[in-house]
Amino acid sequence: MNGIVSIRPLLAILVSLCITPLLASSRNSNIREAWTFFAATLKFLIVVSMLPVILRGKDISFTVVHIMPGLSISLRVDALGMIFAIVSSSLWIITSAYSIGYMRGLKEHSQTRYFCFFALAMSATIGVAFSANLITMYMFYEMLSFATYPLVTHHQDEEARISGRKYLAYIVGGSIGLVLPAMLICYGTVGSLDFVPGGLLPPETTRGMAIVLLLFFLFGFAKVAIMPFHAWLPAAMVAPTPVSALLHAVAVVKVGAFCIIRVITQVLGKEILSLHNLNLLICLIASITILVGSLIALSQDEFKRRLAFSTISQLSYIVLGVALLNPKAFIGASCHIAMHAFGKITLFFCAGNVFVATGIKHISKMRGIGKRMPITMLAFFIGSLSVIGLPPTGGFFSKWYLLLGTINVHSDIFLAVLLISSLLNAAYFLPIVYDAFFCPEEESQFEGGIKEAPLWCLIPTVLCALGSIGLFFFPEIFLKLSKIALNLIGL
Amino acid sequence: MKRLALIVVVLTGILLIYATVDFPPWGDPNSPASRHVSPRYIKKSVEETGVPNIVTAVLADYRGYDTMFETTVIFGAGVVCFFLLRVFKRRPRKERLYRHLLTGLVIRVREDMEEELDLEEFERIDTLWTPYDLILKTVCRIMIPFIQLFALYVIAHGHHSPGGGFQGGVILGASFILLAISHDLRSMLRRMKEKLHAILCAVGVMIYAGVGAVCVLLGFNFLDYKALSPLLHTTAVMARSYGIFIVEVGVGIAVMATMIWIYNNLSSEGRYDEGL
Amino acid sequence: MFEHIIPKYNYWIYITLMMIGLYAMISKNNLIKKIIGMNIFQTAIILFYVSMGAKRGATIPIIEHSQGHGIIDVTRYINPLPHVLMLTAIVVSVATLGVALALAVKVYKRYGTLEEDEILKKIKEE
Amino acid sequence: MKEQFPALIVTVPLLSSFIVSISGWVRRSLCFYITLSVLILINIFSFSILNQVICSGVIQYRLGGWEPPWGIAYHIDHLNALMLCVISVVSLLNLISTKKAVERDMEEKRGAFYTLYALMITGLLGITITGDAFNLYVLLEIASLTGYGLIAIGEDRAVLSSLNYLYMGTIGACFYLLGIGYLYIVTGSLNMVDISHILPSLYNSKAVMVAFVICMVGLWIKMALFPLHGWLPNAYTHAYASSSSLIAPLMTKVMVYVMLRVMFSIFTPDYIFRYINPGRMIVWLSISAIFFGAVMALSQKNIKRMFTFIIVSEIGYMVGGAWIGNRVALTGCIFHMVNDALMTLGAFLFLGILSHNNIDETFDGIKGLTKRMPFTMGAFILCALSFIGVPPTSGFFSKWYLLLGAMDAGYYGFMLALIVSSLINVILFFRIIEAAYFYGHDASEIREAELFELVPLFMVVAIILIVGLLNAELVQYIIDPAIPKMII
Repeated sequence: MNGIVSIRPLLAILVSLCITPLLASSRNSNIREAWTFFAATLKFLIVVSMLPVILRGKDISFTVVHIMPGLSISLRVDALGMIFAIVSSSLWIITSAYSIGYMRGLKEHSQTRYFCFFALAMSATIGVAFSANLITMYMFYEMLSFATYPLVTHHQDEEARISGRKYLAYIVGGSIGLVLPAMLICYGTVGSLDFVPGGLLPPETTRGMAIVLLLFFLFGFAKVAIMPFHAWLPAAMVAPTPVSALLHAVAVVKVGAFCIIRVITQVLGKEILSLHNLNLLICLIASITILVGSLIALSQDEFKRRLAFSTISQLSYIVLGVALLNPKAFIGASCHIAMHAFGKITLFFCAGNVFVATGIKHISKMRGIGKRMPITMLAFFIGSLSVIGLPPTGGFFSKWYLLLGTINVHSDIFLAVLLISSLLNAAYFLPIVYDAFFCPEEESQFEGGIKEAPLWCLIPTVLCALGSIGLFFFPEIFLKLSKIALNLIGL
Repeated sequence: MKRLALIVVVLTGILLIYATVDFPPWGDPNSPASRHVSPRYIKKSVEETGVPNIVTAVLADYRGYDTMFETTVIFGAGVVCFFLLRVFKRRPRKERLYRHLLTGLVIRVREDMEEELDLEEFERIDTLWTPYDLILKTVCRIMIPFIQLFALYVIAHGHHSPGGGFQGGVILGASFILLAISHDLRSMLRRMKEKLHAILCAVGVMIYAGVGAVCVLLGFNFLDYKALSPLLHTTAVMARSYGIFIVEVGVGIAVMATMIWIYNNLSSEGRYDEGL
Repeated sequence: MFEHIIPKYNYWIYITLMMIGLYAMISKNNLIKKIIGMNIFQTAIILFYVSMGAKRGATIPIIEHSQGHGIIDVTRYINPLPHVLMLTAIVVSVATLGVALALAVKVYKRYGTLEEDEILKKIKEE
Repeated sequence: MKEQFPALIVTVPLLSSFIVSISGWVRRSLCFYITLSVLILINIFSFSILNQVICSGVIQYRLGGWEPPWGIAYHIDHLNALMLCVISVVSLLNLISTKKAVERDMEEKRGAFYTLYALMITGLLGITITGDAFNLYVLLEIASLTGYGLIAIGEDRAVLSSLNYLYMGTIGACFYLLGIGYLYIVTGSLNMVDISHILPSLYNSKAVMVAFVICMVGLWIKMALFPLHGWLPNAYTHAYASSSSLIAPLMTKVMVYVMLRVMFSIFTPDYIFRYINPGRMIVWLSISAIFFGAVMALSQKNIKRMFTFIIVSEIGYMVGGAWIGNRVALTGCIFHMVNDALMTLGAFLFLGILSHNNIDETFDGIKGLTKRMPFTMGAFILCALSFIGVPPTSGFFSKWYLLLGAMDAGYYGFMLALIVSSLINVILFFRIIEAAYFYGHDASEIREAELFELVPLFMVVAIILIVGLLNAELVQYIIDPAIPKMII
């Protein structure tokens, strides 16, 4: 493994960790948000500064501390982690801009706490992206779970409390109850938890153990919201919209997907899966989630809940893509992390804009809103195109590669699944847009006086929308990274 | 509960009995206990410590460290009793009795009158007062000095005969308690103030531990009395014997003081006003 | 059978005594009776230790001056070590007794009774 | 001077206790400062002893200069040294944190309190350091007697629970003494090392077996293992915070230490694991202890009482780890002894802060605490994460070792118990955190705790994190050498 040792990954994590005291201590809100921006940009720059090395096919590694024989808290930046890191760190900047607008627009209480834990959550996310073995990943995963709890329950009312419980019950329950034993079994059998290209476990692992491990990991990393472990995600929508946007469209859920990718490709490994053809099992679970998620999304009237269920189904695209164990599909999956992130965050921002401007949460009350908030709804249109996977948006590429992958492995079922769910996506997004713009004037539930959302909210939304268009024309960076990742992992 | 207790007890008993099969019979002179460690004590104690009473030698020298903590246990018990029971609020009793010494007539003073009246022909007596018993008081008065003398003898003669700090200390303490019982708590406290016996109690143990500390300061191990020989200008063996004596005195003081302390706290429920 | 009992009757005695104490501690309802049981229990252990130190035909472990510094016949003196240990154990049991009595006095001052069940009833009422 | 530290570490607090009790009669305000300085001294001693042990192996010390089987001798290996450090650190932090509370709770009796405090530390240190079976008993009694006193001074129910503790404790100690007597009658020695040398010739003696059983039962009573735990919850709940935060972290852990000492230094591992092998039974006992403790903790309204049951289940962890009997599990057991002392200290310091600020220790009492005292709650939450077992807190790693050991030995029930109890811990602690975090808007005049209370709490948290991150060194240099060679 041709790698270089550098402390930069650790710095990337520590930036937002060290910023929290400053945030907590800063009296004035402007100073506080200045710090946030500073941290976000710095983090982004550090991440980007590692990009050239990665593109050269090397990787950056750094060991923090050895825990016990064959086990250490250590970081490694490779192409796959890089994709995730770039996405989340770049989107943090935009989101912090958005949160300023949102929180101020709604005059939320205890914003300082909000920004502090947001920063913590971000460092945990980057930590997961850069972790070099299971235990480090587990550590940051738990850190993320606990750091996001106060964000999810930000409103501190009864509803927030109940959904907070649900959130912890699923995520912490999964990680302690399932992932921990699975890690123990791995460590007990192999004596190490490092990510190894082609799989950590020896090929002679018995079928039974492989199945047990697989299921433990798949359901244990509940952040990926594979059914039936998905119920926390709609519940977590009580959080303020920026939280839902960044965390529950990008950071947290993608952390789950990312963990699954790591586990499938670098812990269980291709041989074992294809030997006992467990990958079909994963694909099956994933496709069920995809279809059911989309169907439920159709029936949701509350805006954010619909987005949540769409997220659930989209996440399973990634799982499915990886589980196909096919180069094209893998590229599609790893690109989907980025593409879907941009698309989905746009949608969430739009939902937030609508809420800030009008206080409306339900789709049925949004007829004719397009005339009042044209920019937002335009952005929404672009975002939904990207999620559906139509040009001219980045979502097209990821879905294209996924489809190619399914064709390469000659599995018509999964091809069908993808296509059907795309239709469903269209079915639950485009009507909103249609009603927003083309509903007759007399049906519109809006009189004059409703303005666009404040600029702080609007600009990030537009940026994200443009981002997902831009990814259509310049997808090279992510494609290149995922090809490199593919070579490293060697499917 | 009772049935459960019975079961537990019977089972434990059977377990313990079961083990006796491997025990040596009673009084067996070459049981392991008498063959392994103890013979050395019997053989060497005189020449190593100069104390004919082997028990004293082992107690205060070979296993002196145990004995130090054993004294500390007593001290601790005293402190605990004080800590739990002592009440400092000087609330006078509801009624106090005073007896006229000459006529023997008793006057009762109600609560509302705060200060103790001290007329020289009156004496304070307990509320649960048994009729004035001349013989008992006098006999105790006469006996107490002899008891204390005997106690000092027991302490001092622990080297050559059964006895030592604990036994002597207990007797000494008992003499004071006898005073408290035969007369009353106040007349005992007049001779041995609370502060005094509380401090004595600590001092006694401190003598013991202090000797050990001195040994350390002189560059030997803790409680290694032969370190004292330069101080006492004697041989190492005699130094040990003297060291034993010093700690025995310390033990005596500590035990006496603690006995009194515990008795006072228990008998007066920590009010130090009227005893039993 | 009897060769296990007759020469070892001391152990049987101490075990019986000890079990009496233990039974009192577990089953008795009165706090003072429990304390008494505790003392019996500890005394039984003392008896056990002391009896293990005995030697048939030996005397108390004090060297006579007559044959003080000569060669000493071990079998003439009983084993001193158990006596030393038991001196400690006695003191410990006395100390425990003192503390237990202090606690009992305090309990009595607080609840006005020493019967455990009555105390618990009082606590429930409060 | 260095070679005298083993004696000084016990006798300095002893002497100090006398001085304190005298100064309690002369100048009461001095007591605290004397105790403080002595405890600082003890920390120096204990860490330098640990250092000596690490550098130059086992330390021998002969009290009174008599050679072992006849005199009393210390035989200090890594395990003793480690426990010494734990005890001294815990006692120091607790002393600082409870200063004001003591002044408020027992103004005239402060002298007596600090005397007992010093005596208790003496007893615990002595238990930990001694190499003589009978000496251990005496020191055990010192620690217990002072413990009864310190507990009984609490709220009015405290006296009764302390009396029950006294009954149970006395039975336990007497059983231990009896066991030692059984050993003495067949081996004729009281020195641990000496006994362990004589024992192999007596493996098939019934007396030795019974002695072992009695010792274990006695110690289990003292450490409140599940069926014998009855005294613990009441005693710890009703005591004042200033005493319970000393006793709760240390007493039970020291008893676990004594159990390890008896298992490995008196009865050889060869005897307990090869000859009579009660391991499986005892591990099942500990599993039931874990479940029982966790379930009972769930059903508590009072937070302090909840913690006492958590202690019961943690005892289950350690006993189980000790009796699984492979190296990894033992590492976990010893490591968890350290962690549990620290975590429990953290939790009880938190409770102490609550009671000192007149917040009652119920779920209603702590409403809105995250807003009122954010630092205290933050520290407490970190402790809670360690209880739950989240990396990088030290709680995770000890649990990891225990789980690993259980898996190697095939005790899947024990693994299950550990994981389930961790999940229950999540519930327990998030109930507290929820109560403190939600409904935080009712204006109340609670202020953030004062510095002398916060600093110890944060030091505990810092130690937990540091131990967690540096556990490789801890295990490699201290814990691993502490485990007998013959255990694989």
